[in-house]
Amino acid sequence: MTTAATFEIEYRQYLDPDGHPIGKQLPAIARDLDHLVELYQLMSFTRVFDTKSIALQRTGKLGTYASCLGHEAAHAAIGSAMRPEDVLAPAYREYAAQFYRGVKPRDVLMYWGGDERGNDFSGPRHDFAWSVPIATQCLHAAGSALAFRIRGEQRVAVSVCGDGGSSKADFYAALNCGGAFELPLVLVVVNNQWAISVPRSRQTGARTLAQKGIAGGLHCLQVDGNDLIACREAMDQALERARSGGGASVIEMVTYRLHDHTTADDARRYRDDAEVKAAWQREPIGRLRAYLTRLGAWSDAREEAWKAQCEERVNEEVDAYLSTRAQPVEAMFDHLYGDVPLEIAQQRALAVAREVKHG
Amino acid sequence: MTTAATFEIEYRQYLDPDGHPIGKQLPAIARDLDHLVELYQLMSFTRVFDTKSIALQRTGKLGTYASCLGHEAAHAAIGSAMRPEDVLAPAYREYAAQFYRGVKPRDVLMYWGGDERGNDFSGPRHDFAWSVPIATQCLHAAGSALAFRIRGEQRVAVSVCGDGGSSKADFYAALNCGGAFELPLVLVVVNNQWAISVPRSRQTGARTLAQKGIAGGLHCLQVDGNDLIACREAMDQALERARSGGGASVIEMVTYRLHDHTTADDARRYRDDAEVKAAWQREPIGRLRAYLTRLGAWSDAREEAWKAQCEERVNEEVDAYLSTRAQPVEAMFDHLYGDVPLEIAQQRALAVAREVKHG
Amino acid sequence: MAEITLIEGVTQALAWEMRNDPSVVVLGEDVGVNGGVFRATVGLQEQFGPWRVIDTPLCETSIAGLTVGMACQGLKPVAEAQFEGFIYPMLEHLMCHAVRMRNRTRGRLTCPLVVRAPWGGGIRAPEHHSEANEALFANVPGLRIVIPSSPARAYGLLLAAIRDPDPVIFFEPKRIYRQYKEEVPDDGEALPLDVCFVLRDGRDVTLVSWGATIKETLEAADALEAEGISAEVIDVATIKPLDFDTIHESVAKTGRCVIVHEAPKNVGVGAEIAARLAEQAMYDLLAPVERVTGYDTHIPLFRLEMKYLPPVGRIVEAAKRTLAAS
Amino acid sequence: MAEITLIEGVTQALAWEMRNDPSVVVLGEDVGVNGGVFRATVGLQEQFGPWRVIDTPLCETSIAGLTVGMACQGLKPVAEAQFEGFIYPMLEHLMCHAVRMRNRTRGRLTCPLVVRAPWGGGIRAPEHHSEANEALFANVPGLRIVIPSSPARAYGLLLAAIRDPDPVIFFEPKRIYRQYKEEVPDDGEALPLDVCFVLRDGRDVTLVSWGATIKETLEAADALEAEGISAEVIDVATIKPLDFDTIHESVAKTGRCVIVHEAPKNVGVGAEIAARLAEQAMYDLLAPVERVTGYDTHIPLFRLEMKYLPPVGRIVEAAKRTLAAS
Ligand SMILES: Cc1ncc(C[n+]2csc(CCOP(=O)(O)OP(=O)(O)O)c2C)c(N)n1
Ligand SMILES: Cc1ncc(C[n+]2csc(CCOP(=O)(O)OP(=O)(O)O)c2C)c(N)n1
Ligand SMILES: [Mg+2]
Ligand SMILES: [Mg+2]
Repeated sequence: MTTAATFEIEYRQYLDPDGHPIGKQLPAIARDLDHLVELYQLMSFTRVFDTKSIALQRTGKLGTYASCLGHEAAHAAIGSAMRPEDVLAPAYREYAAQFYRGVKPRDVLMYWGGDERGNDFSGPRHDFAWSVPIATQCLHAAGSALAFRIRGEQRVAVSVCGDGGSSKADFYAALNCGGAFELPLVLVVVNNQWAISVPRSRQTGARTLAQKGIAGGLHCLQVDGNDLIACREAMDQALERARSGGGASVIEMVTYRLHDHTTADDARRYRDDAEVKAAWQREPIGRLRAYLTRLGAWSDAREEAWKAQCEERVNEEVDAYLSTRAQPVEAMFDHLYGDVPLEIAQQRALAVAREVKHG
Repeated sequence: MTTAATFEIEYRQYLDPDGHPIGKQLPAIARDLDHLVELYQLMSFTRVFDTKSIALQRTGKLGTYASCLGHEAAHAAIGSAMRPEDVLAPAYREYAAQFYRGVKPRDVLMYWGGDERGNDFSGPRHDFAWSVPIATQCLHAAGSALAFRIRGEQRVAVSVCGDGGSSKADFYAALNCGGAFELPLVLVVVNNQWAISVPRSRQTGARTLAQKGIAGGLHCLQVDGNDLIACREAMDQALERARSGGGASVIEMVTYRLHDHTTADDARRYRDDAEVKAAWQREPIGRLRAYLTRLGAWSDAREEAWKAQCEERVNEEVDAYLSTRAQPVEAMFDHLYGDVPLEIAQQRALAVAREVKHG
Repeated sequence: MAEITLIEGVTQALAWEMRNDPSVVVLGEDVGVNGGVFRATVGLQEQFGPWRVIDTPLCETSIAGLTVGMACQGLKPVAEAQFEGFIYPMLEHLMCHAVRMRNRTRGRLTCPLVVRAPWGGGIRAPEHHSEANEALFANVPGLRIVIPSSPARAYGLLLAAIRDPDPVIFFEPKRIYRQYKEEVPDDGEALPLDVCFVLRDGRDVTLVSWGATIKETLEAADALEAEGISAEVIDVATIKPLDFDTIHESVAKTGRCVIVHEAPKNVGVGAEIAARLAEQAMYDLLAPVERVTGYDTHIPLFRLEMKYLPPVGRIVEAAKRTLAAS
Repeated sequence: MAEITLIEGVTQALAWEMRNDPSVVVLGEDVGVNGGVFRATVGLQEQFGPWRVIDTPLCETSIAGLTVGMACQGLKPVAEAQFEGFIYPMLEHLMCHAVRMRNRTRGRLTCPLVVRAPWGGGIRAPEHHSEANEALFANVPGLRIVIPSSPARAYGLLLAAIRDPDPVIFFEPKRIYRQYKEEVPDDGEALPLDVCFVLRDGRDVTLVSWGATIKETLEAADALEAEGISAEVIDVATIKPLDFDTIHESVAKTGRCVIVHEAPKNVGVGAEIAARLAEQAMYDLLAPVERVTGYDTHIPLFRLEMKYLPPVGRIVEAAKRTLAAS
């Protein structure tokens, strides 16, 4: 018997659910308290935003909304580790990552509020739009990374998909390309245990989702997705590796979807309350807060002040969103083609005329 | 640092290129000389058929043809290890596997001769038709295996694709399903180093193609695809495992495409003669013949007699193919729908009338 | 006998056929415990177990390929695409295999499968959840396409689709999933897969539609009637193969035709109907054929989507133009 | 100036544009060292290197997804689908992303990409190598579809397709890849993407076609001329958006129209042309529109394929029917 190849999937976690360090060797980021506070603030701001968005949907002021409750550490790590010139190809709930990169909460609301202008977001103008067609964004990131290689740019493309998304052909295709072209690519699988009603166990026979990267010869790592420090270290290393020509990575961040899939879903139909309760014990924000508080970098007073600030900022964003009038009817046509074909110009004129007549 | 999972890809080879056993422990099949002779005969018959088919194409009597030169051990192992009630979902050049299962050489010729009746082949009526759309057959095998599980049948589905095919989304999708549903499924990757002009090295960053199975939690194995004994043992074990509820496997059989991709291809455009020459040193038929001859199970005299028999049988098949008249024009319509829609019946009548008038 | 909605018609048909034919299996994303994101498969997994109502991994390529494989090996799979906007990864298996299997094996293997998908706009859904892409499939030989527009037709046509020996795309107009209820006897009676439904007799103009816009089309007929114009309303329902004869007969009588659909106009299914009228009914026509359709742009996100979908007014105007022309 | 074939027109356009625009990259299976299975990209990798002429892994989903990603990040990728019959796995990326990117981001991101594919039957190719599936794309907003039928049009239209700021499907009629040569100056001059080509003036009947059947259509015009019938021949070439005006003008003059295409008839692109004539040219038509097309079945394997493709005789007969009708 000869061995053709061996592989090992590493798992990393630095903070236990109560925010106590595990082991002695914490990465440097664990000591950068200012930055950790910034990220803590990002995470808790995002949660305020999330709560508000759900409320807006419940009161008929927003369409279907995909909550990010419980994913904040994963998303904050992704967004904060990237450079502005890198490219993010998100799925549809990575708000913390996007906020860090400059997308405004009002953009997110616009999108779920049924207005294309949400995708014309502020900040990272080269970042991809939200990608509802599951895991397709993974290949867009791969294509971006290929563009960077072709042009010799020191940029990295990052995409995010879910545990369900990691079953989709596109995810596999992306990791295959990542390996074949040695791309500056980081594929993050945010494993929140559920794809709508389908549990992680039904998606695959693989023990970890990280190991899927072995199929393409990628670097693979599994981390505690509720541990900001582990997530961030993993991102830093994968980005650095990608940027310096070391190739593509798959990072599985193991977390939990604490909310329904979207506001259109009712998770009580398919999962136990007990499971959700248990998952709350591991959630990322309290954990980081405990760590920071213990080190004196955060306090109840700061918490209170920050929460108030968050409320205020979120309210501003909501107001901006709510006061944005719908696009005129011709908006349907105005960004369809760069060179407008005659028949589109004609249909546009007809639609405008009808609108004038019938409203 | 915690280890979440470890994996090992085994490589197996029992005969060296000269047909000498490697190591002491040969599998039982290595001692079943009658059966090995049968398989040797299958392989060499297939090569005679292959040579003849290429000649037919060159003389305008066959359309584009995909040679199996060099793949005979892999294909013979696949076909002979399966039970009749198992299902084979082939790609397009696994003739030896199909011949063993009862497909006739004339069926193969009909198909490449541009006649649908080739796919209405004799023998394994439930086997899938040739699959030109790369790797789609892998999912058809997975679907068959799922059907077997649903009905509680002790049957196994086997599909075969190439090194190129193992890049296609469908291959990954199939292995994902194989693991998720714990299917009685064997995915064989016949790695012949080339996908038309694209070398194995450009398809993926993975060290082995076998390791792709790790992505789905499958059993993975790499074997010398020019070693019938290694291929056959691998198939036997994977089939037995699948049949007894042990789940799905990926087997990579490492071989070499000794001919052009098809008769429409000219491999001199993209690969070195030297590489092909070297590969001829490892080809499967001579290797098995040497092994059998050394054990007294085969001889030059038998070889000569057998070759003559092969020529005769192949000529019969070719005659049968060449004397089959084209289908009538209405054949275009007669198998389109089970319940024939009016408009199809009308078009059929028109086509027949035109044929009568204009021929 | 209870009154049921269109989506309940779907559920009722699935349950009937699963009870009566053990080879019928349902598969898709969230079709099991969750009973489908629209609840079309609710209760089925409880009744028939997880091996007949199968939650698949999240991969439409897989669903399509598995479905083809299962169908070739003697099952009658009914696959769900969670939304028609996610059907694209299924195309290779449908186009290269499902619709050809019988033909390419001369009948040796067949693909008696159904792909169901909620279809169309108008429910304020997120991006990619509102497409009406029946035209994608309409040029493809070997396929049937069905779009029911009432609870009874959903029930009867889905039964027929499952029983049909060939692949059927079954699009469910989600906007009218729960629009109204009607009594639908659960008697296992299928409807024919190649006959249009004349929903309303009329003399002056023929209105042809399918799917959710049947609602607006019927309302337009009411509005026209109020003005003394008698409109015949035809629900095509079985988009492919097309029962042109029923449409032709009606147009021969009325001399005028307005085709209504929510998909874009250009090379939509409406084009085929208008083309056949141009070919076969030219001398019957008293006025040019009209198409009232979605615009040739993407259906907008929901703030504007009702401006995209053809409203009653556009249908009425078009009908009146056909009357003015002649 | 050398005379070149249609496929050499493709190669010449790719080379010109790659020389003049560093953002143009070519990718696909076997496009590199091998120069494409039909030799469309021959010599390009030598000239522009392996990072601008990229052999991809064997996965059309990947090719499409990479192409969308590259296009959004400032490149102008020209992807090859090795045959149109293998384009299906590209559909999700094309339909959900490429054709919508500009619209859904209000112009922030765009997809200036081309997907080329050898298209159509008649070369005795194996199964799945002979499809004519332009109708698959024709209902889709935001897309352009081009099918050239001469070396000069291949050159000029491919240049235009690459330069166009939006996604273009560029189908190459492989049956006439090497049918004849003509002089095509390598001057970088693009042709318009929205104008039909009038190949032959005529008075009595308008013959409309595209792709390889332009050959039979022109031959039919010759045959008709021999009988004293003057046929105008239009090569649509830019299938979407459709230049209906040119067709309409011609039919207004001739009063008769025969549409010829090799794809199946039902909801083919011919249906749209016939439908528009029914809507806009009803009073110009002296006879019903005729469509001469592939049958509504799969193109058979090659022993029968020439019985499937519309022959000259069918076109001539249809033209005569339009003359007899009026
Ligand atoms: C191609 C496609 N198929 C189906 C859907 C419907 N859908 C939306 S989200 C979702 C589950 C996604 O699960 P996962 O990838 O784990 O991400 P999560 O929502 O848990 O973050 C499904 C099936 C879709 N959006 N796209
Ligand atoms: C979906 C699809 N894309 C492209 C092709 C064209 N094609 C035919 S064979 C082939 C290469 C296949 O290589 P591999 O999988 O290694 O199998 P091999 O031919 O070497 O046995 C390609 C690209 C195809 N048949 N199907
Ligand atoms: Mg999930
Ligand atoms: Mg190969």
